[in-house]
Amino acid sequence: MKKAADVIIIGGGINGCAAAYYLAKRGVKDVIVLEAAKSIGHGGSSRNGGGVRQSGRDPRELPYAMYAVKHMWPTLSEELGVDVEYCQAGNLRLGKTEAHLEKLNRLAQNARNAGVDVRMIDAKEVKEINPYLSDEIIGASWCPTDGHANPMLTTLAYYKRAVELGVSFVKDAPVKAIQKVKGKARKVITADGTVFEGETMILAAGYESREIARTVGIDIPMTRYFEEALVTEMQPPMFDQMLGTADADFYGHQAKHGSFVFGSECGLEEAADMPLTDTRTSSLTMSAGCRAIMGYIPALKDAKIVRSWGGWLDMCIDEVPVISPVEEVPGLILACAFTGHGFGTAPSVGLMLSQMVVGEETVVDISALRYNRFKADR
Amino acid sequence: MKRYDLIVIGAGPAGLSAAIEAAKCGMKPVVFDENAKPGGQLFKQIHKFFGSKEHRAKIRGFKIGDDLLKEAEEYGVEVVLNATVIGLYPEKEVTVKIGDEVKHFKGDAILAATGASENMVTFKGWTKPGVIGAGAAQTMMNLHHVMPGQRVLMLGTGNVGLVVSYQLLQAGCEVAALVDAAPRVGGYGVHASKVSRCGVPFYLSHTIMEAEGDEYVTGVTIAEVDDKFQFIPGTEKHFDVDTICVAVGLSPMSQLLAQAGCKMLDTPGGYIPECDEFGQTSIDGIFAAGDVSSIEEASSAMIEGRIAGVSIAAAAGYLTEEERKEQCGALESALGSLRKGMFAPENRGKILKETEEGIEISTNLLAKGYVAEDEITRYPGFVKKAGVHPVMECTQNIPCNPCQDACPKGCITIGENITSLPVVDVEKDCIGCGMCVASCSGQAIFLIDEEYEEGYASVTMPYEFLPLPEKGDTGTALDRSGKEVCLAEVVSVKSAKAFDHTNLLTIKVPKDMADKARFFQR
Amino acid sequence: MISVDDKLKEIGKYIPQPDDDMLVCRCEEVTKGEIRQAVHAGMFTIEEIRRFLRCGMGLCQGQTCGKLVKGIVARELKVSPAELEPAVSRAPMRPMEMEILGRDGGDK
Amino acid sequence: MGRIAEHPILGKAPEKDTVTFIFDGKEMEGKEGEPIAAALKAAGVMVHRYTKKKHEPRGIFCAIGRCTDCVMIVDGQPNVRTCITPLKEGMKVQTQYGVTAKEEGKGAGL
Repeated sequence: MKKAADVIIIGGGINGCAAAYYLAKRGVKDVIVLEAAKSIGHGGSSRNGGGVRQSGRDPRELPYAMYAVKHMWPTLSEELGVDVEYCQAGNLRLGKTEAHLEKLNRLAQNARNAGVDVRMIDAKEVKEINPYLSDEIIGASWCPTDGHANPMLTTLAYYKRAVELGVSFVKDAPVKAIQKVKGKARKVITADGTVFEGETMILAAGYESREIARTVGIDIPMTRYFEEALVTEMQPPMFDQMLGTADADFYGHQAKHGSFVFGSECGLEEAADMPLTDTRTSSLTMSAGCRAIMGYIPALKDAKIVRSWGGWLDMCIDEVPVISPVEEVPGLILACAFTGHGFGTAPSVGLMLSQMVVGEETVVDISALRYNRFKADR
Repeated sequence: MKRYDLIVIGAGPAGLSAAIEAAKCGMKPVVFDENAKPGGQLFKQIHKFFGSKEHRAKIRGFKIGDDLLKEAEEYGVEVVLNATVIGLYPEKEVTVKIGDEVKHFKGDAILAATGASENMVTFKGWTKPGVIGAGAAQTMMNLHHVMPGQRVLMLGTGNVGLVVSYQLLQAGCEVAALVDAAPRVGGYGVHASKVSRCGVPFYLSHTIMEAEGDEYVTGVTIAEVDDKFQFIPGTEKHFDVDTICVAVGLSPMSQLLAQAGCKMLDTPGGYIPECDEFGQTSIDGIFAAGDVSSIEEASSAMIEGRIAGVSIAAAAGYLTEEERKEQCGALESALGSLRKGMFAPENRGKILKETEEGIEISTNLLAKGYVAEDEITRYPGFVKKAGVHPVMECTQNIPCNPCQDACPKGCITIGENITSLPVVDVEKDCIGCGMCVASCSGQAIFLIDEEYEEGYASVTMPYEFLPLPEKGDTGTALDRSGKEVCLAEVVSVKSAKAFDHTNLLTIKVPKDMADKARFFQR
Repeated sequence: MISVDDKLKEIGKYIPQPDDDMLVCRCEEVTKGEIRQAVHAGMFTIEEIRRFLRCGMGLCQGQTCGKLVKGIVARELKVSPAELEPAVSRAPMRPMEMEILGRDGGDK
Repeated sequence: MGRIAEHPILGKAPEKDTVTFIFDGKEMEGKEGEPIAAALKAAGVMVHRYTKKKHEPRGIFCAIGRCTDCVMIVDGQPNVRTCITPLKEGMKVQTQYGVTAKEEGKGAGL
């Protein structure tokens, strides 16, 4: 097994796999990706709603979210040789109250300021776009260039292509520590004591990144949060838009094969304290989720749920990720704390990580996501 | 949240037995089952069970089911039907779909007795309508009174394949062949023999090449396989059938336990929870019993269930440790005796050469489904004497002994060891009552009278088909392989309540056919 | 620790077999050949295989094909099926209408 | 295939009311409360649905609600497991194509 490389990527999720792929694509093929689980993309990368959106995002994220939608997603299936089921059919963010609309309007304004086409529409127009939605919806924000894709396929497609290009992956290799050699991050030590060495390392291990970063004296202010989702049986094609709400009590879409995937919550998630490896769903969420879904799409009441799943989010204190080299630890690049919305931006994040490794300027400016932004604010 | 001291999931033999034992100790268990009827697979089992009295031997499965339900009612066990458990959570909470809503219940103890599901094999055309599980055939014919097909090929010669083949014949279907990729019959020899003598050919070391038909099955081609299970060209055989039944084993349905986070073991017998001797999984208070913890016969599942019920009651303080030990001890010895013999768990996969008595095992039985004429004479149940007497074609050590109690004259002995082959005492006088014939769950006992008439012998056989022949009917006698051997005349048909639907059919055949004729065909 | 490089080298190249077109997952209509090819693309776990191909993700949730898929993957990886973790079990155990699930009677 | 009027062990089939249902537009008879699949089997219907990807026919397979191969459109509702759904008078049962009925897909009771 290869144990030394130019680049060590800690975390075989979508960001780690995408970074590996873009590195290999540009010729940096001496790369090792270490994945803690036996399966690639076993964390949030396989456990998310598949949204590829710009609307509703923090202004600091918009440039690279837009870059991915404009320049990367449309050709990704072709590029990776796997249909990642990208569907650019718009995002409806639904509101049922005036307060909802106010919030949506604010987010829409943010997006427009950054140049994204997001506008507020009334109930009538909502129904024209999606006739299945509830009459209780009084308005929505509408971003026609948003969409969705299949997160499991996208992650595994990046992985498959990176393998084909010569990247070395090691699964079942949970990293315990990073060690500096002569002032520079150099060694990566796994739970069983195996030492991997690299010139540069990318830490993209979700919430687990926090413990690993601490071993070189870096603390990323993030918490973890458990979220669940429901999957329905295959349904006839109904609509293509990605749906969300002002309340964030519900999001989802119909996947290409016909199943609907909906995020769902029961309201007790804040208290979830299981180990990170425990992704079992709770006894309450499925029912709560179904009620929320039917509240927005009553027509789905007879659709059957075939599966529920859960996963952990790495929630940053300021709700946007940390994507940057760390000055105090030369050789270390952080890519974590995606706060539950890292899937849609993974192509551009992966690309920019590859640029950071070779010291190239990133395609868009993401200096607002630097690690050194965290300061006492009172 | 409503809390029970015991929630049992699955009202099959294990689940009901556990709930009954727990209730006997003063607990108030509830049993949830997703089906409209309780009893699990028991109500599809129309054959007589093996074992001894304590295992309810020679009683048909569905009657045991009836009795179990009565017992459950007697002890006040609450059985909720059409109640699908959709989730099992670590805090011993279950979510159950009852009617049109979901309910949550907690139990101080939970017992998963969720049973097993059928394994499958792939072959060309295996998804075509007409390819069904053997369990599906049983469900259709024995529960819903609908024939699964007109002409059926059975894949698999384990007990399920053998028993279901016989049941298909009883339902009026034709069984074209029994096929198994293994070189030996997997199930009890007596089950194989009763199918074989009806004229169903066995093809061992054969498997299905293709299920044919455009919209649904209209035929099947099988072929011989070598010891690496590869088809041998030129050995193809075609059968016109409308149904292919697949009976290639069962797997524990342990998904609920896995969901709850119980430590699971991946064994050759399936994905099972790791359990202690009382059936408790790695999660305190969550138990498993029956097929979900290891695939066995229903008789074992019932005892396992009782052990779990007693253990749960003891853990909850309804029994002292001494009482538990006493009750479990008796149950464990009953379970132990069922796990003896050639088909015992420790003998799985082994090729045995001789019986416990040191008698060479019939190779013909394993290769073709019936004991050859020159082999049968070496077993202690095969005797010759003047006048009517039993001939017992029981050649394997299986845990079963009702025959020795059935004979009012003490002609038959099995002895202390329940798996011993029956011995016929020629000194004792057989009165030809036929109780032994009807008592044999393997339908392996015949009454022979070689001096029935000048030049003729009579052969009395168990007969469980319709229409029942009548005295005076003439037809053909078939030998153990199902081959026609001579003309035969029905001289007596006896039915009695004590026989429990096993009719005693006596035919008259030429004297030299006394050791050959084993079935009657009109 | 599983080195994907080493394992791919060990199992060799994907070689087509005559029965590669055999359906294995009846619900999602996934063939043996698709499963075998996925293994050679680096999908070594049942989870990866099903995320990539959807086998076991359909209406029956792998109740029929689970063991079959495991057997094929194990053979391709040259390991015993027991070495492969089965797919995770998740509620609901049976497909269930949203309207019914939503009508959560709690403990009443 | 036919029904088993009298069985050597189970005796006569229990008396049940005959009900009429519609299968793909044709009137058919079955027994009240028996699984839809049993009524279809007794009437000789083998194909319950055609699959979505490969358009292959499927019918009864496990008969106990596990495998979901026997699903059909029942009273407008797709993916109904016919082997465990009791037959009722006047039910409308349709062959399922993918997840819809043949008449162009309106789908999930919409």
